[in-house]
Amino acid sequence: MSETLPHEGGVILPGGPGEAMSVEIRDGGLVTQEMNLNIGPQHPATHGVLRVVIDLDGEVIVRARPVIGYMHRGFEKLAEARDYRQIIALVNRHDWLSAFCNELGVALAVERLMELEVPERAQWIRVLMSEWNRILNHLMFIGSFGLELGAITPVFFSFREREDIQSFLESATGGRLHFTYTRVGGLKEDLPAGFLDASRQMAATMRSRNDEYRQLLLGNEIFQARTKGVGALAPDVAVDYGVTGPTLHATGVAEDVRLSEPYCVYDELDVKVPVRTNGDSYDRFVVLLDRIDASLDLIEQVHEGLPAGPVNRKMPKTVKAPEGATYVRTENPLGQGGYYLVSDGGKTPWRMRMRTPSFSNIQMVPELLEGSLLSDMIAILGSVYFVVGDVDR
Amino acid sequence: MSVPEVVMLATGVVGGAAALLVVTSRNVVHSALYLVVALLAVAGVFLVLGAEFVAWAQVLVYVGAVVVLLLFGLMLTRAPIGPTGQGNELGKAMPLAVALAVFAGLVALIVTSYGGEVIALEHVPPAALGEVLYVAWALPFMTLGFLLTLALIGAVVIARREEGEGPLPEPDPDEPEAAEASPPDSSSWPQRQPEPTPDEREVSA
Amino acid sequence: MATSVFALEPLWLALLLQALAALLLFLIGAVVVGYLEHKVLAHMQDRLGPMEAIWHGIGQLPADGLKFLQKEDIIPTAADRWVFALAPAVAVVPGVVVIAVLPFGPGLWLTDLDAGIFFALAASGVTVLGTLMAGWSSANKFSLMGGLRGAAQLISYELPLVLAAAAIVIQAGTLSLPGIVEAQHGFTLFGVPMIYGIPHIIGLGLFFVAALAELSRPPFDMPIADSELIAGHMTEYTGMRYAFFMLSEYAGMVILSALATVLFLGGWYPWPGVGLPEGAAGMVLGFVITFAKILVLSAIMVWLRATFPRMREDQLQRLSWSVLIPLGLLNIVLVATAKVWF
Amino acid sequence: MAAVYPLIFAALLFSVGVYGLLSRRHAVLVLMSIELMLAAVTVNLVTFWAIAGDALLTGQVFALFVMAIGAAEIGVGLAIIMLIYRNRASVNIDDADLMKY
Repeated sequence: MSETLPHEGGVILPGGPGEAMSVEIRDGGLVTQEMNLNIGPQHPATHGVLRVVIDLDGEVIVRARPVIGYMHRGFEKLAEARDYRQIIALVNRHDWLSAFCNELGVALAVERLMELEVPERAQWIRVLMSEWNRILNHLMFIGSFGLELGAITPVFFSFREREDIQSFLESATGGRLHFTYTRVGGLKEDLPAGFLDASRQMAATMRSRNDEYRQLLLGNEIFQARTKGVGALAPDVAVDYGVTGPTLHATGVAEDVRLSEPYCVYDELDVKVPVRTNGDSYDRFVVLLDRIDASLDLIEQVHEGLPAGPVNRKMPKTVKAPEGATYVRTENPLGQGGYYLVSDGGKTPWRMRMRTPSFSNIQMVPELLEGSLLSDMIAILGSVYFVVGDVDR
Repeated sequence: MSVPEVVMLATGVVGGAAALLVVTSRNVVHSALYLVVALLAVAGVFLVLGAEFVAWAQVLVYVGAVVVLLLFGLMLTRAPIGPTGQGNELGKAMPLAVALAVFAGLVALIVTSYGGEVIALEHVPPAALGEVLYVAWALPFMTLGFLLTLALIGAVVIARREEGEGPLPEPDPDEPEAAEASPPDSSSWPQRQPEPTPDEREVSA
Repeated sequence: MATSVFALEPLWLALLLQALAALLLFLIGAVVVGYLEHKVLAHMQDRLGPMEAIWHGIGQLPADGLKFLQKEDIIPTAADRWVFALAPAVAVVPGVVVIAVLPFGPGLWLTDLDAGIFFALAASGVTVLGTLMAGWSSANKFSLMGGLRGAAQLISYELPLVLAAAAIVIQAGTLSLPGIVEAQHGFTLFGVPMIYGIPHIIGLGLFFVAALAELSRPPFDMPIADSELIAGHMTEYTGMRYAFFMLSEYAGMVILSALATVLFLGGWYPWPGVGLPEGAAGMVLGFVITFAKILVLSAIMVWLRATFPRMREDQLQRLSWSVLIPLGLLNIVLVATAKVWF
Repeated sequence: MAAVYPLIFAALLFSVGVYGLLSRRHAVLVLMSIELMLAAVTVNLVTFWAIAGDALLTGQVFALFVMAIGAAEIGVGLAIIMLIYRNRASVNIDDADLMKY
């Protein structure tokens, strides 16, 4: 029972033509004035082209709807026209911050269909690269989260580390962002001389730098006031929405593919999954920092246990997966990535379906936003880690 | 004409024009902005008359606070701030006649009573004003402070929407979302729903 | 009334010179503090900042100014043209006016008002009108919210600012800014010459925090929070009009730092009780000392920007009304008691 | 300086305030008109003080008092307008007539 009185000739009203604010009269003379606001697709806080349509009452968000698809590039369809080697170069582009983990997922899926045995050394190096990629990814989000809260310094520190890590990863892979280092049946080539030393050194540096980030932000009164209790996610809600990765771990659920369904050599390593219990922005951020430490532990274990040997199998000129279907889960930096690969025996997949963590994480956002303040929205969006390319694919 | 008279005339003309625009402008926000000019002109008149402290007080209280509050209220209520607001009809003959009569009467009175009066301008330093204000006028001054406090409390009480009081949204079966909407409060910055108490914050830390 | 170096005849010449000098000081102060922000922020963040424009990038801000001049002046179709165009001027003018009463050295002020500090605080409060006008007239929701936040913030932080200044006025017994400096020069704490900032440490803290909020500097930069409201009231502005807002922000830093210098740090004297030489040498030295103090305070503001995240709107209001204002009132009671006692 | 200038200025402000009060129906505009009239009163107070030259500075002190009362009035007035607006979706003072019947 509500009638809307549009503004008489509301020309100058904020919102522009056709979007003039309306006054709503319900029974009992209720008046609510809600402001409809588009956050994005071109907004500095949405890293990319996510659009969130919110209805504001004062500064309180009444309704929030994420609108996705601005960055849809049709990767799943593209994959049907690429052979298995080309797909590797394709998939590390949908989530540009977890390039290696994505390509690893595809390679694992193809290898499982072909029932290939990958050389031991390649498996270990894959773990090493995955973990470095995870750290790269988390550094990005640590920096940008501070930036969104108005702390402009952390991002410069985290990008300094990203540069260093990318530099020595480049020596092995030839790429800084899109590594394209995995091949079906192994790796592109073995690690170059001096790589392990650089990796060891960087791991030590990174460990001390990680403490620096903690000091820079966690102890800050304002940072705590802005993040503690903000956007608290309940574990059951998180599970219902299929939220994975650091966002899930912050709620207290320790589901991690590296433990529950180990791939590569994760079953031989001591994988630690940092878990917090409150599920708020603060915990999500702390989990990120803790995960960097956990990744560094894994990297050091790889440094110790890396076996010698070949990193590649001899592969036929045309890679053809036998007819069938498989689904491979990997623990990507942002959560669980999955590849459902259906092959009709040809040299391209018949269908390749991706399950991307960002997509599931973003679905849950309205749940957190409704009833929160506009300023908190930034703290929430910045700590529900997603990459827009990974959402839209 | 002496310098004070020129300044006086200039501020008077500007202030009078601005005041006219305040009541005739079709846009309420423009009215408020013209009010700024009119009040600044009043401050200018005070300066010419030698009441320096009163002039700065006028700027601080009216321009810095009252008009900002007015504009804030205009924008916050999202009342018609466009050019066509409700109840902005103009051109009624009656108010004009009354106002003109008042003006004519006052001018006639002023000219007959003070036509030849000349003000000997003197500058009163704020210190002198302070001395009388805190000695001779101490009691009225304190009473005024009390009044201001009361007004502040009264304004807060009036504008505040208490829990359960006032127009709550009727649960609408067609619109389940409407029922969930918490009572909006646009006058003060509302608390978020799951606001943890300080104790809870401690625990979660 | 104290004399000024600009006490010239005829009157119009003196007024013109004063206006020009105020404008010049305004621009120089804004540019110097702007450069300081570029460089200090850069070095705190492990980078160099502007390096190309002349030596160590000192020509960067004038170059930016030239660039702003060439930019197209865009006024949105739905905007309220006059208010939109006037808003940057309204934001800038109070700053220029306040510069006129600030003492930058012995005798180095454009005019010495009896109610100098009162005037400075009153005039700097007008700046918010520019914010509100810009926010409302831009026909942009982000701008409107920025304007509203700015107004709410100013209304609540004007009070602690004035309360902190009032305590000093009680201590010094004068509203005149040069008068406060001179009174401070003769101030002793248990026989030791002391700047007001040390016994009035509460007032200094209050003044500094409230000044940050008045200027919308981090951590109180919600009105222009780039990650929330794009740039708040400045979202729709381009070119010179945008530059005006930036100028008024940097000049605001100069003004409030200068006020804090006068009120708490002893003005142009290196330390109370330590005099300056007579004549031109004293003037130059006094100017250098004042400006050094201003730059130190501005650098602290920049430092805070590099360190703190942004507060939330409700936290800001709570801080003002339930911490700063009671503290300010308590401070006045303490100062008045001490003043009567000793 | 002739005393009529500020007095006529005050008379002008007051009449304009009267006109606004009577002709406009927007509640905030009515408040603004009242502010104009109060400003006229303060101008008068200060002018008469300047004419009479009172040792207690009565005119100036009363001008300050009027200012404080004006500020209090705006605070309470705006609060009432907000409440009316929230309940009736209108800032037209003719709509706030519930007590009349």
